[in-house]
Amino acid sequence: MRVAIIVFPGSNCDRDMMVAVEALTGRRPALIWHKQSYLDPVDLAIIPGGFSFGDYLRCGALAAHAPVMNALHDHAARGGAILGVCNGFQILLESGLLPGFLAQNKTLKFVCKQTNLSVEGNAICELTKSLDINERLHIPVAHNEGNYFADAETLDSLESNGQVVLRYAKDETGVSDNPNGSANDIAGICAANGRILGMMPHPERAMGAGHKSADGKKLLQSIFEAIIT
Amino acid sequence: MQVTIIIEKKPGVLDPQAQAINQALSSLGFDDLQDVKMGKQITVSIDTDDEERARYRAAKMCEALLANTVIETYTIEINEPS
Amino acid sequence: MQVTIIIEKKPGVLDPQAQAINQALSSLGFDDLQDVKMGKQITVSIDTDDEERARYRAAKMCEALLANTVIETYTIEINEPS
Amino acid sequence: MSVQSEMQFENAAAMGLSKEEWERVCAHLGRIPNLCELGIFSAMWSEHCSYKSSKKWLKTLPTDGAQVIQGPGENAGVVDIGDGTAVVFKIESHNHPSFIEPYQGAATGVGGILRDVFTMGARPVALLNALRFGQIDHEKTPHLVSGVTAGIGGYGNCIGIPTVGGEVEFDASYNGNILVNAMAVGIAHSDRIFYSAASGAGNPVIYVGAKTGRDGIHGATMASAEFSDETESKRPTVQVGDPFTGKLLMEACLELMAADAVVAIQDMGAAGLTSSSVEMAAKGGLGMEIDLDLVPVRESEMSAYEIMLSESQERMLMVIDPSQAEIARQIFNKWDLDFMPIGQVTDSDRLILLKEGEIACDIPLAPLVDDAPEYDRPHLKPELLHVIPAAEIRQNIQISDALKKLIGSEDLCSRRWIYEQYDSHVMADTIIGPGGDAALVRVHGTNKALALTVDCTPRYVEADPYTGGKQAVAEAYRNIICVGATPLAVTNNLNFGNPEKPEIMTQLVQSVTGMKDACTQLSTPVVSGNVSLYNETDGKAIKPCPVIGMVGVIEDWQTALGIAIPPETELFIVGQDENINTGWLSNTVYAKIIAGRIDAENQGAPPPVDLMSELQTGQLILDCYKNQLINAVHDISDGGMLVALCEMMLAGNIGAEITLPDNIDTHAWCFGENQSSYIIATSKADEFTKNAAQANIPYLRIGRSISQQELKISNGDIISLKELKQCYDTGLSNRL
Ligand SMILES: Nc1ncnc2c1ncn2[C@@H]1O[C@H](COP(=O)(O)OP(=O)(O)O)[C@@H](O)[C@H]1O
Ligand SMILES: [Mg+2]
Repeated sequence: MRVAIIVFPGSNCDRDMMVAVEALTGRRPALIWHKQSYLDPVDLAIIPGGFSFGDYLRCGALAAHAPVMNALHDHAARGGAILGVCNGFQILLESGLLPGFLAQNKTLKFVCKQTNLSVEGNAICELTKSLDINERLHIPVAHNEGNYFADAETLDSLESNGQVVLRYAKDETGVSDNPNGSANDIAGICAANGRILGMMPHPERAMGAGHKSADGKKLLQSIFEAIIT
Repeated sequence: MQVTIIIEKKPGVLDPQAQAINQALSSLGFDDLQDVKMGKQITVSIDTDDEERARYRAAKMCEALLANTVIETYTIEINEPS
Repeated sequence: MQVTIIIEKKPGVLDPQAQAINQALSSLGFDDLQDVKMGKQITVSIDTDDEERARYRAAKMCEALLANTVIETYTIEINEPS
Repeated sequence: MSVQSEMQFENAAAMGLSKEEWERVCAHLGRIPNLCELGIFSAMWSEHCSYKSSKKWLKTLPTDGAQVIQGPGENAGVVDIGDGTAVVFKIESHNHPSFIEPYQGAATGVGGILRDVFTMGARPVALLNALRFGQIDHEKTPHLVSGVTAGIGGYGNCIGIPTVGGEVEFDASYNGNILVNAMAVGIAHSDRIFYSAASGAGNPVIYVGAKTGRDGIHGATMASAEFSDETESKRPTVQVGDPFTGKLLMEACLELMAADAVVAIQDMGAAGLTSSSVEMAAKGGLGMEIDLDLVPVRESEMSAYEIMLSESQERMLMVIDPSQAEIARQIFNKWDLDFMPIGQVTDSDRLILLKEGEIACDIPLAPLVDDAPEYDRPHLKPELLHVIPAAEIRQNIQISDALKKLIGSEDLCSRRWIYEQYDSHVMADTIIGPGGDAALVRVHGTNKALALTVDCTPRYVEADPYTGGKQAVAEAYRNIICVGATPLAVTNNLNFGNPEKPEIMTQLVQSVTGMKDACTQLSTPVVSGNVSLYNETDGKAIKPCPVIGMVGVIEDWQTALGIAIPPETELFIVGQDENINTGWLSNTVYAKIIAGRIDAENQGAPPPVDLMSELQTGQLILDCYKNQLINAVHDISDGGMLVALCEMMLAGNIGAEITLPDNIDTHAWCFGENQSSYIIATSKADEFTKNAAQANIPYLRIGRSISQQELKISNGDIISLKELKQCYDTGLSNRL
């Protein structure tokens, strides 16, 4: 399995993601510096969390124009698999690889907490297809801009195409655990081809072994399984 | 030539900050106002004397980076030399 | 009456955001520009026809909430009715 | 020097120098200083840089131990944790800037302390903060709390270092002078620590990082001056933090250090280029020559004075090995940072600055550092408050109602509203984050973890500074023990009022003495620290606040316990005898919140601290850890036993029933703040009690966990967990 992690100067979850990937695949992923304009063939490219360029202007805006992004677009055009987590999700949106945008949290505050996620039953995402849809995933978030928004038309088509992959789950009383106010409680979406996944929660921080949960491991595992087969 | 670029959210696009300011202002007793809008103002000096060219360059910058044209609009004004 | 408030960093106050944008623009090939500055533009409708009053209210809002007067300055413009 | 100086004593006085200090400056130079030179002297001799009022007392602190690699005197302290690894840490205050501009003040405070840590060659792995605000209903408090919290998060979250712990208090004495102390902790190879002493005459001096602007000119002197309405309106010196550049600088420096090119390195913190150049040269016993025209600036026409005194953030000064200069330059290019040779090390013992080809400054270095003034300021015999008997303090209120009031008060309620704004998980090594006792952060890739805490109880310090100083150390110690770690060493931040007032100096002297005794007895030497004086508003001093930051280590993080009570366990108090027979209500949160004793005079004496008992009880807890006799631990501190128990229940989301003893005042027993005690939950009660008895440590079984979601007290009081949670969780959000 060949995995590449794209590293921007302000990425700060690149190492965490590298450790997580290596723990699961037994192979250390390649770290690709943003100034590099090519990407050797890989099975999965990951854009990790952090503050790529300080999150100045708009989160992910400056990163979306880094040299490495052309190569990533080519990878995507070939049907390559991509995972964007947190700032990585923001970058995927800014670069048009996924639809919509992430506004500031409705509280206007950074939020770092454990969340409860539900895996959507009708999701077309190839990368998560082995996840059990009845299961709740406990994976933490840490972001200031995770408030997913898209116009009504886009939202409708995401929903009807099954591109919504993860939602902040509702508890017994029907109240959602939504930490940021995102539309339809969206926590993660995928591209129409089911090969690009963007999500706010950090799976690399839920790997068991000292973390509060091991559900991030489950999620990453499902991605690797999907890619191998 | 100095150019001022204003970037605003398109109507209907979620703007939690504007919403919050709206609310905060009314809770501070500013209840005589409506419809707060927030935008970004970016001023740049462009190395030309040609107004057309300055406008053109500024628009390019907006398309390339400064505005996310899916959710934002931009307007460009040429500043009078002071 | 519609009022436009412009909030800018005071001269000399570091503006990391403007710096980062400047750099990004030049690495995108916009090398004919200098001196990028960032500010906020806020437009508000104030429920009055009296220009003086609108200005006064806007200034109050800036002091109370909109501007961080330690590091920012604000200017208020009355918009022509369009 | 040819430049004619216009300076007079008045100029020096405006920069905070006394008449006598002015005369000493002139004597050292053999002439009148120019503006730049005077600026340099006044900055180096400011309280902030020279510690002139506190040095005499700081010297009394224990700083040695087998574990200590580097004690005070460098950018941060360094402590060995075995296997070739060292922990590097320090705490620093940013009180005045945070009051003026809370977001930027707090953010730059975090940035500054991080630079102190990575300057030593350590990768920062954790941040903590100790905050003091005014009364929660004071008009400025919500704004200050929001701004400071956002600023701490704004910097730490962006640079990617988890903020894992801290403390927050509200008290009227901080209405006009908040305290923002930030602590940073890093990990380094114990044989690859970097120091600030320059060496090798002729070696280039390199400026790296952000450009110099007119930010915070003379911040060091400002941090050493009292506040008044006038300073607030002047607002001359706000520095803006740029965590993104901070991140680039951190990564570039760590990369450069790995490449073996650095001879000496020092961050530009307080007094910027002045203190960094002076300290590097003086520590190396050498001189330095700098051409100020080469310093990267972001504004035009900056004078020598401004360049030397600027406190622009995200800058470093280095002496490098000339043969490695090219590699160094490439690394900084990669990170898009300025890298500029601005001068060289000389063997002259002088600091020489050039500006536009002229000598702008020529001063001997030794007097700047070695002959900095040191004062033995007058202090008094402390007037200790008397103990107020429990019977006078106790109020006629149901225990359950008192408990709800206490855990819902801003003093004791959950700090979640604040710490959820901090990324506490980034780096993926946080085992225990905010909300428990000490935080626990794994040493990456190993079984070891660091236990980290900051503590102080200013209420106690005010009433009895010696005991208060001791207590801060003891409480930190207890917090480290709670997670099963061995306490190693401390850093401290001494926040006081104007030391020229004998009663303030008394607080300083007494609490440092208490700290000394505790650190000695508990074998936790002081390896770094910071002093912040003149914390006064219009002549009124803050409550004295000598904060302790303590670091401990646990060999296997998997053995660590939290405070959550597991099902089917029995509950014990273990520790001081007094806990079982009497309860200490004097100067407690109960006295403040329930009995309304707010003024120092009617708060009474704080609980005594018996260091021997602290040590022995701590040892017992660690032994129980080793033998796996306990399932949860929490120390008893502010609010007393019942508050601690309640926190343990809420963390475990579990009910408990407890039995009140009948031989003592039940309020004093529930809410007394007796020291050196813990609550433990155990499923091996017999073995636990056997161990405690053998160690001769008093213990008392107080109850057990139950399956109902409630707290049941033997007097018939019952409160649902839900109600407790509601009080606890909304205490801050309701008021801010
Ligand atoms: N209260 C204290 N106890 C022990 N050491 C202290 C104390 N205050 C300061 N120090 C030490 O004095 C040295 C200078 O500190 P400081 O001037 O605060 O550093 P910086 O220049 O990074 O701000 C540091 O090594 C610091 O650890
Ligand atoms: Mg330092």
